[in-house]
This record gives sequence, structure tokens and C-alpha cells, in this order.
Amino acid sequence: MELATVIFYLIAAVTVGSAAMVAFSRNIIHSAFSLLGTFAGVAAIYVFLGADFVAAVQVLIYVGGILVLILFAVMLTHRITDVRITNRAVGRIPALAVIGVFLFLLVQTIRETPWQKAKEILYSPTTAKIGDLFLGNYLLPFELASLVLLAALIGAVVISRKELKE
Amino acid sequence: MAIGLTHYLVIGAILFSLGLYSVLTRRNAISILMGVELILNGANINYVAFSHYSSGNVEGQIYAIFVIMLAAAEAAIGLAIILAFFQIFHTIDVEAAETLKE
Amino acid sequence: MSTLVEYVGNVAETVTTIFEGMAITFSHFVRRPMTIQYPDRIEKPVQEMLPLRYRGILEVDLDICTGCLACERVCPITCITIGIEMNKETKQRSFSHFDIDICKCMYCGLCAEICPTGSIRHSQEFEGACYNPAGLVRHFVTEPVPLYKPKKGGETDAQMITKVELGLKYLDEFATPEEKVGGAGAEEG
Amino acid sequence: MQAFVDQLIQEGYFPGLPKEIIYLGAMLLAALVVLSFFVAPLAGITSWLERRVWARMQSRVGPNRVGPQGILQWLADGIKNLLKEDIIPSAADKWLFVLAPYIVFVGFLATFVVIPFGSQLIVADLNIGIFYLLAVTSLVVVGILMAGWASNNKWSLLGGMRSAAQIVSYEIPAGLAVLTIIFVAGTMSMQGIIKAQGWAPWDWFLFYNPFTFVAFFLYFTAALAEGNRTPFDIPEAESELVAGYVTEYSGMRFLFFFFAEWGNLYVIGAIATTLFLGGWQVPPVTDNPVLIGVLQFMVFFLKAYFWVFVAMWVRGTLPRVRVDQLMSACWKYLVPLSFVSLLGTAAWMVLYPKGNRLASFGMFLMGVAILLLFFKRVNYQIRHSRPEIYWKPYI
Amino acid sequence: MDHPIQTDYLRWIVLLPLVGAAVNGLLGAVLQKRIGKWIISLFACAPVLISFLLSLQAFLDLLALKPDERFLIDRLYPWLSVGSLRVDMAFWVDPLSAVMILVVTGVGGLIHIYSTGYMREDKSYWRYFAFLNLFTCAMLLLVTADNLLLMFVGWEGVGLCSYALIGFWYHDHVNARAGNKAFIVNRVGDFGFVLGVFLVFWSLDRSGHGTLVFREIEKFSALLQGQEIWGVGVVTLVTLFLFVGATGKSAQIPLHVWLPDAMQGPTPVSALIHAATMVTAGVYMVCRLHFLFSAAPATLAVIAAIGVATALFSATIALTQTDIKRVLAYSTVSQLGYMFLAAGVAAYGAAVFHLMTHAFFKACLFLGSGSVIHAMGGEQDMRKMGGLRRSLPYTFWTFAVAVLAIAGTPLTAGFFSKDEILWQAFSSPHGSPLLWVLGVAGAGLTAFYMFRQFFLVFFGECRADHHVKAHLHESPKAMTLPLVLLAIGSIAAGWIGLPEIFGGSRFAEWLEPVFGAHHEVHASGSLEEILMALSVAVAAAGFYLAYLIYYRGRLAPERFSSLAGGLFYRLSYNKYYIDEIYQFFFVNGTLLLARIGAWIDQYIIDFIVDGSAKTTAFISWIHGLFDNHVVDWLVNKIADSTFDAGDKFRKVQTGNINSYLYVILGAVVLAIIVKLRYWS
Repeated sequence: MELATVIFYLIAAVTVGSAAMVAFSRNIIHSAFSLLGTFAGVAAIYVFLGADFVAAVQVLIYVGGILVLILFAVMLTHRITDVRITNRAVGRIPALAVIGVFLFLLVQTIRETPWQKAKEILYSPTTAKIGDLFLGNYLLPFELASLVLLAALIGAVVISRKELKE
Repeated sequence: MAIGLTHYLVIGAILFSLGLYSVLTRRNAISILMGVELILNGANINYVAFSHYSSGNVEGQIYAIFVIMLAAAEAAIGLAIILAFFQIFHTIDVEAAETLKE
Repeated sequence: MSTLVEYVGNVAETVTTIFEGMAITFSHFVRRPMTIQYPDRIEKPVQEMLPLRYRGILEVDLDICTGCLACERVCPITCITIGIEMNKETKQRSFSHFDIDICKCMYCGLCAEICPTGSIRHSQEFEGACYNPAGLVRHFVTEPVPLYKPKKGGETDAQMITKVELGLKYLDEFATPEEKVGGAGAEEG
Repeated sequence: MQAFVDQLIQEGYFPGLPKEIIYLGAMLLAALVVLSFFVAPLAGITSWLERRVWARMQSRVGPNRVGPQGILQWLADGIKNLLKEDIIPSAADKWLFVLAPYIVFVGFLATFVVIPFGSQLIVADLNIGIFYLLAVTSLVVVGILMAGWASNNKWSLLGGMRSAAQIVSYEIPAGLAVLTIIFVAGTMSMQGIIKAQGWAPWDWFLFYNPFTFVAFFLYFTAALAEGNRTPFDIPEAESELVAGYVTEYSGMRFLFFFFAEWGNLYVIGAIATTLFLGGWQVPPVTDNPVLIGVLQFMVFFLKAYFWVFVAMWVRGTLPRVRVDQLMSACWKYLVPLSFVSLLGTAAWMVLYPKGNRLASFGMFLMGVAILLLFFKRVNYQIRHSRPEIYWKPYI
Repeated sequence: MDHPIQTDYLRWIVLLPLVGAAVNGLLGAVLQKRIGKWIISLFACAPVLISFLLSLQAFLDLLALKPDERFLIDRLYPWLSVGSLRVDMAFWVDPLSAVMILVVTGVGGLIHIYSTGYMREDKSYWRYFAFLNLFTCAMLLLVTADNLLLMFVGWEGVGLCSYALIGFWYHDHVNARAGNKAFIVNRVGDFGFVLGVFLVFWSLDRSGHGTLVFREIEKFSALLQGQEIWGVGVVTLVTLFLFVGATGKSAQIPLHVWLPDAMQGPTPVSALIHAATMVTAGVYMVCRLHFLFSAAPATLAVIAAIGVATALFSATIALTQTDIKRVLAYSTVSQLGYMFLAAGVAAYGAAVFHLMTHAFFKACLFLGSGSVIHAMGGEQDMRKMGGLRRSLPYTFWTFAVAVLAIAGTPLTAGFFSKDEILWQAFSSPHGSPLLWVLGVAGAGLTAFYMFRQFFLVFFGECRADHHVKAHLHESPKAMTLPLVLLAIGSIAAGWIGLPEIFGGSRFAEWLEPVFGAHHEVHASGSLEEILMALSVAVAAAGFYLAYLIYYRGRLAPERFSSLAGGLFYRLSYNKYYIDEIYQFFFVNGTLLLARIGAWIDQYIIDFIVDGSAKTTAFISWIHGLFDNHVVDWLVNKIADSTFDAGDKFRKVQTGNINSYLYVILGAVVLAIIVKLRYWS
């Protein structure tokens, strides 16, 4: 087996394993910190797929931004000095059953579908291309996204602001 | 078996399912949010994998970046809502938010 | 408008004050340190460089101690314990023990101040480290020592004269600060 | 580096071993060498130097006993820490407690991949180099939060959360300041950015235009905050929080945190050097490639280390800010100012697409003038307090 | 011609006023309060003046080129790209738009300067200048636009700004209504314009060359020939639609009603709208698309007819108006009629020439009247003026020059341009002697009413009351300086367009690359001289009549006003009751319809409803018994069971994400199963 294959399986194992931790852990803090493994693993997978810029974005935004936000939220809404913070889950068995069926079907679909193949698989720097596309064909979505971010910013501020009356 | 598109798609599917499981079973709003992040990551893997193996250009990555961006916005808004929720109900159990039901 | 002026003013103030502060610290950087290096890299032993009024570990010159117990009473933390017993045979009182626990001592100097003869005083010694806390209790009496009685008409023994004079000199230096001599104390007197 | 390993394989040094294993071994070996012979001494000596510099600024002497001038103090401290008992509090979350220092350390160490010590001395010249740097440093936040929470101690937790809030906030002005340089250089590759500058000071991006000049100080300030350095060291403010998120750590794990902190200081200097100060660019004095490599390394190292010194100097000068001051400084001052510098640089690029030599010269002269003014102030301070000038660096 | 010269300063001609508008509009209130009005004036006037200088630069650049290559273009960026429609944000300057930008920025700039004096006392100084700049920007956008769509943006922009400026003193209800009126009437025209634009694009696109760029439309305009919709040629239809737009913007019959009302705005605004900018937009548009209009003789005939009718019609109204500004307003409508007359006989050069000269003297007249109003403390009724020539020397002299010019006195600008139009109306292949006769009649009327106004205002005894008389004063420098400059322009502007017999027109030469060569002159030079002499004679007659009536007082005006029992006078005085007719037909018609509806509703339907209600009440009383005992039981039972069911089903609506997700997931799983099983 090639080294690359081994590393791929290793990364896949880390990713899926920590994702499973996120889903199954009884401690919400463990869930949250396990997200780190998932995000980092996914970033590594992007590197494998030749998407260097996306990988960096993934680390920067997911790890540096979203994960920290989630951790903050967890710590602000729990009695943090208690180590054993429970993370209640209900209806595990039916959920597992449904999800199992769903996953089986998804994998089945993935295997059966004849996916289109690219002419050649390139590993080249993508940053410039992405930049060109953002300011070219995808200018409108790009601007819209900036608008969405602005709206989200304002929304977050408005929602989390303390009401003066109460 | 050489690593190919299918492998990545399967990882994406697994992440998606785990996220879905998290969303389905959790009663804790933050846990649900974490499940959603897993789902988005699963979808993103698919985007980038297709971009790499199927189309051969970077448009898929552009979509992935858009998704990441929106995920950031969603996390910010979601957590703001959760904090507001916590201030009102003093818990973040989503079952508490049933006042609209009556 | 005024907000903007204030804003720019804040920034300018930050920059200039940091600039000045950095200059000051840099000027300190090229100065000679105040620290005296201990115990080596100095010309002579530290103890010799210390002034007479240095409050080092307490010591007692039993030869001129009158056993008045003033120090024991005045000590706020009772680190001085003095034992005096009467010798049945000679009808003389003598010290059975005179212990100072320098673990407790806080170097307030009250005992040295009140001592009539200057027998208890701060030495220049400050290295008290030892392996056992018990070692920090200084025993000044190994065998009973008679109390000192000032002779009428002055001392005759040359050895005693130097001791008494040393004690009085210490008292002058330590117990009566200069201000008292020339200032308030003189007026009261 | 890969070429070198390939060459070794070609010459038959490793008979019968699969190529991947050799690569793996070479990578691990290189990492070990770099870690133990560069990063560790660097962090250690930085810790020693900081104590010396700080002491001198406070008219003290500082550690000078272990080795000549106490230069081996860090080694003594390190060995002492290694030999200490490794305590894990019983109420702590054991796994996370153990994991946290490693995450911090990984976040710190991963930055060395793209730091260009010379035109050849770089592990990997990623085309997203500086972006990668910004990304991996955000790993540290998670590690710190993890440490803070896992210690199960309110001081640790407060320190961790303060630190995380601080780092997340200050990432914005730092990123914006970096962005101005990306604008000017037109690339994110570290080598590319350096190659866009010249060896002469007026070719540096620091003097490219007034906005990059400001951006440099904004970057440095924000980077100090990101590295939890005074005056932004509230996460480990010893007068408030004992030792912040490292309160419960001891021994080796404690060492890891401080390793990362002092090493980070050098990384900050290295990034500042790369972005603003012309990196390893040297005047064309020799053709000997080895000599040039050595020269480049020296130049880069000294430039970067100068900023480490400045950070120590700042620590000796400024008092710690309050939490609210910290946040308002970031959001009210650094962020708007870095936006201004970003937009200003963009406008400058429109006005002078090829740069403006005259402006660069002018900025350089201004920099020299500021420096002269500075030394004039220093001279004034020295004369003012009539101290004994003492140019001896050792004592 | 296919490779116009790319420049990068044309954008600033348009954008600088926008910058001024932005600064004044966004920061004006603060600046005015903190710094003072002078900074507003600076931000308002400087951009326009710089634009003027840039326009001059563009003009000189054009001049340096060979006549056939006189095109400058400034492409900013691709603006729209939808289907086959590609629209660039691009500004171009050819000889025609060069004339327009010079006029707009030049006259507009003078008006800006004038306004700094006129509006000095106004509280909303900054708002006024913000809109004025925006207006200038929109007009410049309109004339420099490279394509129809961009032109439409400017077109709407001037409409919007005119609305804002006419209703500038919106505290007064009348002013706000005047703004509304201008806006709504313009909308009617704009609708036609939009239809025209759509039709152009659609029919070009049908032929495979969908474009809105003027030069390309010109290139492909041959493709439109032969296309028909509803039996009418596409070209005719397009030009008619566009002309509807032009009538709206340029105040031609029947959409002229907004213009006189627009006098409610500040006087400089009237000057800007009526002299230099907005109303000329229609003429400009027709000239710009002359190749389309030339290809549609039917439309040309319509344009010429409407033009001459408007010219005459509004001249007759102007005869009797007493408001100083209204006279000028109707004179504007009338002069615009002349321009359309010229356009209608395919003499576009003459139209543009008149447009330009008209800009000078009409601006001068308006500003002069503004100066008068300023001096009179806001009084606008000419009957209360008189003898002002001594108090207002500058105003008097400049006004005199402008009146001479508009009346067509030989050697003034108005003479040359009007004469050119009349000559073209006579001699052009599309013209006819009838048009000429009507035109000359209009010229005579123009001379009459202008001199009437002139004499009423500046000569005779002052009829103002005591109070006003004491305060009569000449306006400040900022107001007189533009007047003087404009008066000079009123004389000088004509000399660049001398008629054939005096050595030929430089102006026509200048516009030649746009409009093509001169028409073949099919009448001799001497005929032109005779006609010219005739028209001068008619104008002189008009002057003499006015002189007799209003200066000498030899003839009482009542002798004319009482003709046919005062019918003509009342018709003219009341503007032919057009507003009332519109009110009656369109506004009241709508109201009447509503009333009829209401009546039907009230008497017929209500009766039926009431009747049936009573019947029903009776029947229900009978049913009541049955109802109470049988139906109620049933209904209650059903209601109860529904309630029970709802109670049970409510549990589905848990408000819980998880349970919803279960349902969604179940559906997805089912869908995948079905897909895999049955469609793979």
C-alpha cells in the first residue's frame, strides 16, 4: 500500500472518529473539542484534493472562528466548573436505525452512480484562479455573500444585545 | 484500491449522517448547531471532491468557500440566538422553546 | 467633528507616550544596575559594607545584659524568651536561657530600642539559612551566666568598658534617631 | 530538501527500504533536528534574554549564574521542569488537560514550515504562505481554551476565555495589516513577498507608502496581543489570575506552553521581517552560494530577533491594560485604522501602480528622522537623570 | 469611426457633479451648520465648472481630429449582460454630444453660480445644491450615454430631480403638486420611451443584432426596414414611441401641461430645466436617433406638425399671461416647438443650433426674471411691475439683449437659428410652405409677447406698492455676472451658424459627421433672402404692435382682448382650458366612473341584497326550529370530533426540530429507495 493511501486512511479515520465523538459523546465539551479533529481532518482532506486555499480557509474560519464561537457559547451557557456536563440525547435507537438506513442508501447511490470523470487531475495553486472567479463570474454571489455577512453581523449584535428594559 | 472520488464521497456521506444523527437526537441547541456544522463539512467535501475529480476546475471550491462563509454567518447568528434563548429560558434545551405551540 | 478630533488625539497621545516611555526604558537599559551582586563579584564581604544601623539578625551581648526583661515584654510577637533563676549558693541571679526565635522575628527593632544598655541589637548578619527550623532558634545561654550590674563610678575592666561603650554607641545610633536629638525631643526636654 | 533525500537514495545509502519510509524518516529527522537545535534553543535563549533585558531596564541584573552570563539558565530551567512531577489535578478533564499543550505547540510549530530564513532555507514555500500562517496560528486559541477549561479552575477558565477572545479579536487587525502587504506584493507566498522587496531599506514595504508604515505598527501591536504579550497579557495576568490558563500545569506541559509563547515571539518578528522589512534580502556582495546563504540567514535572523528585543522592551515599558481597554483598543482603534491603511494602500496602488520611489525615499528619511528623534529623547533622559552610563551588556 | 478613441476623462465630466451631489447630499447638512454656506457653494459649483473645462478639453480633442473620426469614448465597465443584451457603462462624445455637454455644463455652471446668490437665504441651501448637481449629472449622463439604456437612466434621473427641484419648497402644497404633475406627465412620456427602447432592441435582436448602442443601432438600422408589427413599419412605430417620450420630456402637445406649472420651483431651477437641460432632452434624443427618424417619413410629418402646432399654440397662450415666469415658460414650449419643427423636416442641425442659442437667451431671460423677482421681493405678476430699468441696470440690459435675441432681431443668435429653422421648413424635402407660414406667424407672436413682457416690466410707471418700491435693488455680483455672460452668449452664439448666404455655417460643418451632408438646396439664394426679410418683417410687426400697446399706450389691449366677445382672450388666458380638459376627462372621468360604480352598488346591488336578506330571514325563521334540534346536534358532533382530531394531530406540530427532521429524513430515504429501485 502506498504511503499516500495510508495517510489518507489515517486522516479519514481521524475525521470520522472525531465526528463520531461529536455525535455520540455524552459531554458537550468533548463534543465541541472533537470538532477540532473533524475540522482539521477535513482541511487535510482538502489538501489531498489539491485545494490548498480552501484548506487554509477551512482552518482559519472553522477552527479559528466557528469552533471558538461554539466553545464560547458552551462555556457561557453551562455551569462550566462542573466537568461532567451532560449532553442529553433522546431517541437514540430509532435515530440510529433511520440514519443507518440512510447512510446505507447514500453509499449505495455513491457506488452505483457513474460519476463524470475530469480529463486530467491537476495539482496546481488554486488561489489565483479562485480570486479571478470571485471577481469575475461569481462577482454577484460574492457581493451578495458580503451583504449576508454584514446582515449576519448586525443580526448577531441585535439579537445578543441586552434589552435595557428588562 | 486507489483513492478515488468514491472514498471522498463516502467520507462526506458519513460526516453528513453523523451530523444528521446529532441534529436528530440532541436536545441541546449547541449540539444541534455542531451537527449542522458536520453536515456542512460533509457537503463541502463533496463539492471539493467533485471539483477535483469530476469537473477539473475550481468552481466547486468556490462553492465550498461560499458554504464556509455562510457557515460562519450561521454560527454567529445561531449562537447569538442561543445566547438570547438562554437569557430568556435559562436553559438551552430546545424542548423548552415550545411556548409558540400553545 | 469633535469626536474625530478626540479620536485622532487619542491615537496621537498613545503614539507619543509610548515613544517617550520607550525612550525612558531604553535610557535605563544603558545605566548601571542598582543591584549589588551577592555574595561574589563585590570587593569585600557584604557584612562589612553594611551600616551599623542595618537590621540584621538579633544578637545579645549577655555580658552587659541587666536582665530587665524589657525586650521580652516589648516584643510584639514574643520571639524572645528569657529565663532567670536565683543561684541558691551565690545568691546571684543568672540567666538560665535567653532564646530568640529568628523564624518569628520581624526585625521591628523595638527590643533594641528599649534596651537600657544596648546589649540586644541587630547585627549585620543576614544569612540565616539552615536545614532545620529548630536551628533558627538562637540560644545565647549555654551555661548559666550572671546578670550584669553596672558598677557605681564606672567600669574598671578594660574589656567591659569597650563592651559598654559599644552598647551605648549602638543605642545612640539606633534608638535615638537624629530628629529626636535636635528637634522635638530637645524641646520636650 | 526532497532533492537532497532523492540524491541520497540515488547514491544508495538506504538499500532495500521503500521510498516512503525514507521520506517519512527524513521528515521526522529534519523535524527533530529543527526542533531540538533551532526551535528549542531559540525559545530558551529568548526566555533568558527577556529576563536579562527586562532586568536591565529595571536597573537589575537578571540571571547570570548558570553558564557565562547565565546563558544556560534556560537549560537549567528546562531540565528542572522536565524532572518535576507531572501533576494532573484530580478534578481536571484528564484527556483534554493532556492534549491542550500539544495543540498549542502544534499551532506554534506549524508556522515554521513557511518561515523563510533564506532564499533556499525554507521548508515549503506554499503559495498561500502568509494565509497558512494566519490559519495555523488560530489553532493556538483552541489549545488555550482547552487548557483553560480542562484545568477545572476558575482562573484557568477565565484566562483561557480572555485569551481566546483576545486572539480572535486581534486576528482581525493583524489580518488586515497583512492584507495591505498582500495587496502590494500581489502574492501570498512568503518568498514572493520577500522577492518583491529589495535589500535597501527604501525598498522595504515598511517604507512603501505611509499606509504600510502605519500597517506595520498595527500588525506588530496586534501580533503582540495575539501572542499574549505585555501590555496585552491579561490572560495570564499574575496579579489577577495567578497564571491564567497555565495555573494548573506543571513540569513538561508547563514547559510546552512557555516554549510556544517565547517561540511565538520569534515567529512574530519573523513575519514582520518577511512582510515589511525585506526578509533575507542582502546586498549583492558575494557570489559564493554558501556565503550568501549564511549571510541571508544572519540578516533574517537578526532582523527578526530585533523585534523580539522590541517586544521585551515594550514589556519593560508599558503597564498591562484592562480587559475593556484591550477590547476597545482593538475594535475602536486598531480595526478602523487598519481598514484605513488597507483602503489607503489600495488607493495608492491605483495612483501609483508601480509604486512611488520618491515616496519610499521620503518615508525612509522620515523613518531615519524618527529614529534620530528617538535617540535624542534617550539622550535627554540619560542626561536628565544623570545616571552612570554603562554600555557593558554583561555584568 | 469603428475605432473611436478611448479616453479616461469623459467619465469625470459626468461623475464630478455626482460627487458634488454626494458630498452635499450626505454631508451638506453638517457642513452647512459647521462651516458655512460657502463650502456648499464650493462643492456645488466647482465640479460643474471643472466639468465644463473637461468638456472644453473634449471639444478641443475632437477638433484636433479629422471630421470623420470625431469620436471619443470612455468605457468604464460592462454594466449588464443578460442574454444577448450587452450594455456597457460607457460615455462617448461626438460633435453632437460635445455641443450638448458644453451647453449643459456652461449654462448649467452659470446657473449654479447664479443660484449661490439667489438661494443665499434659503435654509435648505445644501439640499438645493445637492439636487441641482444631481440634476446636472443626470443630464450629462443623458447626453454622453453611449447607449439607449444608459440614456434612459439619465432620462429618468432628470425627471426625478426635476420633481425634487420643482417641489423644492414642498411646504407649500401647490409646489408639491406641481412637482407631482411634472413627474406624472413625464411618466406618460417615459412609458412611450421605454416601449420604443424595448421595440428597438426586440426588433434588432430578431434580426440577430440585438444592441442598444447608438453607433451599432445606426449600423444595423437598415435591418429594421421592412419589419412590420400590426401592419405598421417597425421604424415608424419605434420612432412614434420615442417621440411620445420626447413630447413628455420636451413639453410638446399634448404633454406640455407640466412645464408651466414647473415654474413653482426656484427660478434658477426653471432656468436650468427650461433653458439648458431637461426639456432639450427630447430634442437631443430625436437628433441622436436621427437615422431612425429619417427613415420614417410618417413620424417626421407628425413631429413637424406637432412642433409647429405647439409653437403657435403656446405662443398664443403666452400673449395674455401676466405671470412673468409663465410667459417665459410658454415661450419655452413655443421655442421647443420650433426645434421639433426643425427635427420634423429632418433639419437636425438646425434643431440643435436653435437648442444651443435658445439655451443662452432663455437662461438669460429666466435668470433675469429671477433677478427681477428677487428685487421685487418675490412678486411675479407683471401687472405690478414696471419702470424697473433704472433700478436694475444690469438686469435691464441683459434682459434686453435676450429679448432681442428671442424675438429674432437680425444679427442676434435667435435670428440665425430661427431663420435656419424657417428656411429648412420651407426648403427641406420634408418641409412645405405651410409650415413656413405658420412658423413665421409664431415668430411674430413671439416678438409681440416678449416685447410686451419687456415693456411691462422695465418701462412705464412702477406699479408696485410702496413697500416693494423702497427695497428695489440690483442683485449681487454672483447673479449679475452670469447674466452678463449669458447675454454675450445670446449674441455671439449665433455667429457660429451663419446661414448659407452669409458664408455658410460652421456649426453645420461641425455637426456634419453626425447628421450627414447638407440637404440639397432646391431654392435659390435669393429666395432665402426674401423669406428672411419676410420673417424679420413679421417679427418687426410684432415688436411694433407691442411698442404701440405697451410702451406708447396708443392702442388699448382691450381692443384685442374683446375680439369675438373676449372668446380668444379667455381661451388664451386660460391656456385653452387644457388643464381643465385633462381634469375633466382624465381625472374627473375616473372619478365619474367610480361614482357610477358607487351608485350601482348602493341602489341596485344593495336592493337585491337587502331584499334577499329579508326573504332569507323569513325562511330561516322557519328553518330555525329544524336547525336548532337536528342540525345543531349534527354540527356540534362534527365540531367536537374535529376538535378531537385536531387535538390528536397537534402532536405532530411539536415545534421540535428533531421530529420535523425525522419526517424530512424519512421522505428523503423513501425518495432514494424509489430512485434506486425503480429508475436506476
